[in-house]
Amino acid sequence: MTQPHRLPEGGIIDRTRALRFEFDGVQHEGYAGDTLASALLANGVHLVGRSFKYHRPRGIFSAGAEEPNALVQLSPASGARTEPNVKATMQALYDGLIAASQNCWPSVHFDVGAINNVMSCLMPAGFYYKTFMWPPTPKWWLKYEHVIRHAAGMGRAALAPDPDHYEHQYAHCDVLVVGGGLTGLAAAHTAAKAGARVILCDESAAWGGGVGDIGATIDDRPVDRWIADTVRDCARFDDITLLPRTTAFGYYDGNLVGAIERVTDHLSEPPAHTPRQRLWKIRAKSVVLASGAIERGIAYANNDLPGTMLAGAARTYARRYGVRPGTRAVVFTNNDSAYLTALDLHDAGVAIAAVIDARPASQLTRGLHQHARASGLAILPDSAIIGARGGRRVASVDVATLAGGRSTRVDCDLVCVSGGWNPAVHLFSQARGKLRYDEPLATFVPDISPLPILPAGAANGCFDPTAAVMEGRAAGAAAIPGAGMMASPHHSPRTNGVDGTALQPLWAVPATRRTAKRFVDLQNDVTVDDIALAAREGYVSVEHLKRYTTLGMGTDQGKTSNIIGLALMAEQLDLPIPKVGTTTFRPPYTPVTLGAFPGHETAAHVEPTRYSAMHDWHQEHGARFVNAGLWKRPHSYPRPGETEDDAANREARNVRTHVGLVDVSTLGKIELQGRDVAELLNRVYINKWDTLALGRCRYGVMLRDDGLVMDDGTTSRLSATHYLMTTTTVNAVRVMQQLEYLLQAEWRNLDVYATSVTEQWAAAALSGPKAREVLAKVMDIDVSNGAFPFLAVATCHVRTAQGLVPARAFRMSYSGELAYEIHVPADHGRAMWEAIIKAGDDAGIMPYGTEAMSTLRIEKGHVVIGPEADGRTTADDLGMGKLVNPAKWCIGKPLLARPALTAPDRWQLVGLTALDGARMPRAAKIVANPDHALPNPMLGHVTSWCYSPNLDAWIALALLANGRARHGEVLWALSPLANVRVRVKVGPPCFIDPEGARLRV
Amino acid sequence: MSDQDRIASGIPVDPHAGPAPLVLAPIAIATAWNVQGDPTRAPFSDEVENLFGVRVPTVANTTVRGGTLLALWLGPRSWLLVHAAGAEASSSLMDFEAKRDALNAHGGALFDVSASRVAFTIRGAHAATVLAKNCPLDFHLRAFPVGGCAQSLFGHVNALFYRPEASSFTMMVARSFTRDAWDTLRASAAQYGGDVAPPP
Amino acid sequence: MLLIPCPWCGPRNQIEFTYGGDATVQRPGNDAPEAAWEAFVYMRDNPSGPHDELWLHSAGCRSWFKLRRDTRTHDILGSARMGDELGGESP
Amino acid sequence: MRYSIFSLARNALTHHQHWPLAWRSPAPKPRYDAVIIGGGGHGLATAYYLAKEHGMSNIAVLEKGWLGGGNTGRNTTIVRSNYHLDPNAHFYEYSLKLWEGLSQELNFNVMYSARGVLNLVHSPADMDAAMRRGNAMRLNGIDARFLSRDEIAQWIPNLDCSANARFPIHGGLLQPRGGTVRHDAVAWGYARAADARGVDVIQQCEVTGIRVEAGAVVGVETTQGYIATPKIGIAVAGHSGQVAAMAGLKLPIESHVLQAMVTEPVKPVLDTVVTSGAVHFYISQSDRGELVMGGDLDFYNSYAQRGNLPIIEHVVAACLALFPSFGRMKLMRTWGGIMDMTMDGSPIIAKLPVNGLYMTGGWCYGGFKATPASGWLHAYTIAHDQPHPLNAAFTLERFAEGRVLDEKGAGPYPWAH
Ligand SMILES: Cc1cc2nc3c(=O)[nH]c(=O)nc-3n(C[C@H](O)[C@H](O)[C@H](O)COP(=O)(O)OP(=O)(O)OC[C@H]3O[C@@H](n4cnc5c(N)ncnc54)[C@H](O)[C@@H]3O)c2cc1C
Ligand SMILES: NC(=O)c1ccc[n+]([C@@H]2O[C@H](COP(=O)([O-])OP(=O)(O)OC[C@H]3O[C@@H](n4cnc5c(N)ncnc54)[C@H](O)[C@@H]3O)[C@@H](O)[C@H]2O)c1
Ligand SMILES: Cc1cc2nc3c(=O)[nH]c(=O)nc-3n(C[C@H](O)[C@H](O)[C@H](O)COP(=O)(O)O)c2cc1C
Ligand SMILES: [Zn+2]
Repeated sequence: MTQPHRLPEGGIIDRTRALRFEFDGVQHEGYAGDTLASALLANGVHLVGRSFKYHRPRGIFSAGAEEPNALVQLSPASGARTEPNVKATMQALYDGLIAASQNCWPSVHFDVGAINNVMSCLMPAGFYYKTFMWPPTPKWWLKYEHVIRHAAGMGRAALAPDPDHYEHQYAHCDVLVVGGGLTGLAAAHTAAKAGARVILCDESAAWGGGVGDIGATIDDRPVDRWIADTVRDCARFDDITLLPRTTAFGYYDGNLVGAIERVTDHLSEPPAHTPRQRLWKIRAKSVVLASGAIERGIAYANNDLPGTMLAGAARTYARRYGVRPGTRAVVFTNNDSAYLTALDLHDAGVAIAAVIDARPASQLTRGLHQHARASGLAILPDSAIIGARGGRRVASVDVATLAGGRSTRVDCDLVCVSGGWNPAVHLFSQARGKLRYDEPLATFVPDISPLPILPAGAANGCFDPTAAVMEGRAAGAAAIPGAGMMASPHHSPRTNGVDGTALQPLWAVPATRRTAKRFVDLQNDVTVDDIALAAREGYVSVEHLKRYTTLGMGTDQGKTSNIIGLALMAEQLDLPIPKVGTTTFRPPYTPVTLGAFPGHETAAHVEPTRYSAMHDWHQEHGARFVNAGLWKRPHSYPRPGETEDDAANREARNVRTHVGLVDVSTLGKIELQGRDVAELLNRVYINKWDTLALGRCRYGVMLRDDGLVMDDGTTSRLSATHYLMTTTTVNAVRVMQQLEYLLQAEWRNLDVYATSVTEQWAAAALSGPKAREVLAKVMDIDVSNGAFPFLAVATCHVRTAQGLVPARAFRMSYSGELAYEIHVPADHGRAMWEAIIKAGDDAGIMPYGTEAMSTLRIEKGHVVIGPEADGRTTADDLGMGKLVNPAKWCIGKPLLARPALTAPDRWQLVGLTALDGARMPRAAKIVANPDHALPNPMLGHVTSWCYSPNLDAWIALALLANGRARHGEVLWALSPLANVRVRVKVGPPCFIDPEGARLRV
Repeated sequence: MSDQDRIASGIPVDPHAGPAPLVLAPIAIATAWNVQGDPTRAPFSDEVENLFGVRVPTVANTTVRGGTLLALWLGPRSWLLVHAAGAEASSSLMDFEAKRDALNAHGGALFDVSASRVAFTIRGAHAATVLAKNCPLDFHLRAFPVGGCAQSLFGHVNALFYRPEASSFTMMVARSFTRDAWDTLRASAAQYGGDVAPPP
Repeated sequence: MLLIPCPWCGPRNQIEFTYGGDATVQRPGNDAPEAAWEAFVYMRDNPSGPHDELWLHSAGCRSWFKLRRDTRTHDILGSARMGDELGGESP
Repeated sequence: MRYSIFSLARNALTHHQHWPLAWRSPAPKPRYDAVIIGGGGHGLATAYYLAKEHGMSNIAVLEKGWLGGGNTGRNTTIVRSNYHLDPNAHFYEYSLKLWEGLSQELNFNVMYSARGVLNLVHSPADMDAAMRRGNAMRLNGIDARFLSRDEIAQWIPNLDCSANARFPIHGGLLQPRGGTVRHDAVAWGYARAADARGVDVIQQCEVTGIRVEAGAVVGVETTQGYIATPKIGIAVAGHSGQVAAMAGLKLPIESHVLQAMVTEPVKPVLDTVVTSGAVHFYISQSDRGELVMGGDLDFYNSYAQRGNLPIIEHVVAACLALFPSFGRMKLMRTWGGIMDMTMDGSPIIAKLPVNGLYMTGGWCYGGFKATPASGWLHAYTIAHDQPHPLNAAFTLERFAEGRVLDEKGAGPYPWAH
């Protein structure tokens, strides 16, 4: 029979919709509205997993996000959609769900790892710090570690890429209400009614909160109706957003709350195009924290047996899901709330073997206690469970009075425990809210926060439904803009719920046997004895306690255990609990899927990609691309049968012999206008600029404030007051920001305006001895040497298939050949490119990529910001000391004269030629003696190198200690990584046309 | 959208949205000029008015329409001049060099950035929601009124937003980032189906 | 996730901004002695508490401005346009 | 009591009732021969080596909170010596050698796991830089290998090695001896060993002032009273600037927040440390099974030990770009630590311009791996009143002199290192 433990009626499940699911290979059935946990319980499945350290059998402990035990592997571990460590208590059931227990082998019923439980006497808290140190080599620890790592961990990560997608959603509101229980609904409704923009979110699928105050009445209505009415009313407001299945997981600066919406996790078949989860970034003017409270247990021997459950959870299963979590229960409590469980279970037909109450009989006289007695329940006052018995499920408990004495055994298959309730203060604490220890509740409750976050209801220690609704309304009203956040933090009476009888703190029941395990942290197997051991050894700060024992470090982050642990530490130290304090609450409140954090910005979009206007042409013509910053640039254009290197060599040779065209659109371009542009240039470049004539351009070098080279480029004068500056691709943003800073902050009186035009202009460089004849065919100006000499600039047009296109032409050369740069508005980039390629057909034009460009510039000895100017070099190191104009100030100049920047052993730019016909190794280091014992002193390193097709030799640029004085020396270039050593000859960095004659033809 | 739908999908609804679910389409920018200068100096602002027939807006994140021109506030000393939607190319955005020189002579500057940006229109009931998936701006009508403009990010990419109507936005992104922004826009809009033009 | 009040655009998300460092270090005059430049380039008060700093609204109006922010709490204590003084007012 | 499997077994028989305190909690004496400020790994190691190597035992470590509660207790535990510049390479290599024997030296298992540190390279330019560094390491006598994309793909199958990835993997520089060390154990191990040599380790004792007379230190003001001492070693990481200011000094340091995060624990899926400079990301799997990840600074000065969402988003985005199969794992905890970022990204282990005042700091992202060598050299410098050759370059004066040690060439922008 399926669902043998389903009650005949009741609950929010939809009994008309049966869903099939599989757990550990067995088929079961549940109903729509079930969680996996409630469905398992309905089928009598209690053993669902094994614990982290001792591999002890574990069952379902809670009914919510605090679950430490019931973690399952969702979907078959071999699939791409498998998910480890899913809380059965939070996973909505869907048709076809498949789940399995974790951390056990071969099965949850017989688990080899349980050997750890037998050996547990050797494994107290922190045992690994004391052993595994022999034999004394790191190799041995690696071997021990291998075994330990395989025993640890829990579920299994997927092996295939996640097939689902995720997205972000920014949102803004006046009031964010976290938690849709009675308090949250009341707060949201009040704020929305007052006209505020409201967002209300709740971690669960249904509104109304965790405990389910079924039976209570609010505003003279049964609570269920009140909930339904309030939700419906709320939804009517224009400016409210209701977010079920959405966990507010973190509170960040500026009142921004991160929340995660599980959009399709409850569906067997997610709709196409719908994200699996959505990460909300909610900027709220104020936050009402109505996140409820979390129940805690009590430690006694074997309090981890399956069948042991928080009292509130047992009640939730019975009332909310219509499930009987056991057939014969004992209820163990130190406060009133568990009486509701006892009564509800009793109503549901569960035999209540006993209500074991730690409080004296004299306190158990109020309505609820009487009600329980009247219903025939046996109340054992002054008593406690001293131990539980059973194998894979609890079978009985031993009960004794707290004063000691003989114990009696009570048979049961369900133990419902309540040690009190802890307000869910996580977000409040993340918002720098201070906590206060509340004696009557024996827990920490919100005190004050400097930020606009208002705790209310159970989250504020108010456990009475009517009072919680009142607090919710007050908080909702106080949170609306202009209200001034006046809600006082504690305005309702604080009692432990229902009947107002005081709770009697009870953290752990004294052990009767030394070997008995009394668990505090169920997930991490931290016991009462572990806490005592930490205290004994001096790990007494809560933070040491946590790190030494791993208390609270599990996926539940100690939601049900932390307070017990620190209370026990306080007992050990004989200190009041507030003196011991809590560990830090950190985001996320409950674990958040990694995939949600990048949203769309993942895989190909993890960073944006920038494409030049000519990109498609390059692609159509066989270009191989490389990443250059965010840009894609053609590396080379291999022809059939060519390697990329062959192609680059051919392209480079062709530039020297014929003509080539390269896409240089990625260079940074900044236009400057105003009367004082020349003065600005004088201040940011090392060389002099007030002499730059109209229609001319010049090369410049910029320094950082510390005197080292920052960037280089050219600047052209387009009109009397209009200039164009180019920067390197990588530094474009940085240079623009620096100019803006200087103009806005430091030199406000300069009449200069700047804008980035990198995107505006597509640019190509045409170089080679035949460049002019090609250019002449497409330009509408005279490009003869006389009319358009070296370093000339013109505003002109290019003849393209789209007609005459406005252009700028620059006669400058990076390759060392006769060369021009042509810029056109980017929407004409491709037309310009095609026009030049077509015009160059007769001249043997070839497109070339960054690799050939690199070869050409290395041959020419041109430096690049990056390899040569590596952030540690001065202009003088690069052989450009003479550019520093002695007659004027510029950025970086004041610190240039420091001794270390002018020392004789500075690494200076040189050229190297590989001897013996050898190939230059990649990224080699330069040494004098390759056989020197290690460490072998390094004289410098190779910065850029290539095979020079034009010289038929491997050449390089290098930074070499005192390099300019070493021209002619023979040294060694070494790459131990590649196991290569090559003799190299030092020379000047320029290998081709040092006089620059070819530029000026 | 019924209340029920709204709750189920968790999407804030733009109450002023028109009937269309969502339309995405590239739009062409013919001419876009960036004017810069100090608006508190009369020679400059007078000259702008003289040249273009508009006084540039001095209130942040607003636009001014002058005849066929739309001037968008980009910064305290920077504006973008474009043809207003539907306007025929007019003479005011012609003769770049003369106008540049005139502004340079009056302590201002003029840059031609016509090809720098690519524009999209995002229109329909979900327009604001789709933008807010990737942009931290508040698109509520109270915070971002009709006729307003603002610069921010769309995903990783800098973007300029303009709101011509309650449920319609123009988004401009730098040209080299177009594909990235378009992919993000499409992915964010996919769940609403709707009318998506082919990529630019 | 800081909410940074751009003196021009109003409060905006931190991702629209670029940090520019300590706003209290004064750029020395051009002919200041080397030591002044060394202090300017390298030495920082690095206060724990209110810190005046530079930010650029890089994805917005491209204005540099000054922000006073408490480095212990990340609370924003005020912002000012370049050339204006930070008043310590609340934004 | 010596820790070993035998003592563990012996104590098991008595239900672990007899383990002694790992360290005492003494009240401060009025006077010490030296006081170390900061009970992180560096301060505790300094005290340990002062006692062990230099015979000083009348010394105290003053910690304002709990031992290891600073960056020692919140770092991503990566140790390596894969540096380019000589002074850094020699220093970190010395540290790595000390790590190799540290568990035995301290009789406390610090779990030095030499599982390898792999730096991925994603472009030809990356490859050049990585190989230049690897070649320098090898010539400095440090282990380094370059792995091809295929070798990496075989070794780490869940890494996306496809050629069309947004950041395609071109290869990687591996330091096989790099790896991880159990961070908390380092603080505890040094504390216990220093305590055993007579060092007073004093928690909840914040230094609030440094008394200087005639250009020399004479003592410290603390929340537990005044303590006289002729020598003070500062080892307070993110608070270096604050403490140095107590002696009237300004440092080339800014404090910035660096975040780290862990996922839920899973069975082993990653056997080495993987880092990527291009996407600013590093990851390893702890022995408990969590993936431990980190990335960039939050980019603005901060003393708040917490960060903001954008960096977390960025770190996770980088993670999933490299390891797409981790997409359904869940982030369990995030936190931050305060980094003392120097203007060149390299540390300062030096005499300060007040007599008797020394510091070890300026660790930026990477001071955990420096812990043993920093303590050793700081102790040496304090004991001899002059630096050892291994820390001779890590002076405070190097900035003014222009002898900066800028591995990345990023310039005097502390958040850029
Ligand atoms: C997220 C993160 C990841 C990191 N990852 C790595 C990594 O993978 N590898 C690596 O090598 N490094 C890493 N680091 C850096 C590394 O953690 C630190 O450099 C290193 O731990 C510094 O150690 P420390 O002992 O100097 O400082 P800390 O451990 O911070 O100790 C300094 C101590 O001084 C105390 N103190 C401060 N002021 C006072 C005072 N006035 N009086 C008394 N005591 C005071 C503090 O409370 C603190 O306990 C990381 C850092 C962070 C934050
Ligand atoms: N001792 C007791 O008797 C006791 C204890 C606790 C609660 N209660 C009941 O609680 C009622 C108070 O109602 P309430 O609304 O304050 O609490 P509640 O527990 O009913 O509701 C809190 C809601 O917040 C949600 N939540 C918690 N953290 C969240 C997060 N980070 N993000 C999104 N959602 C989150 C939970 O899913 C839950 O639905 C009282 O009426 C009382 O019956 C009683
Ligand atoms: C290497 C490493 C592993 C960690 N593993 C866990 C873990 O398994 N569970 C956990 O809750 N926290 C883990 N943490 C985080 C700590 O709980 C804690 O957040 C961190 O040490 C910073 O301290 P704080 O949050 O108390 O400020 C880990 C931290 C580090 C450095
Ligand atoms: Zn702005």
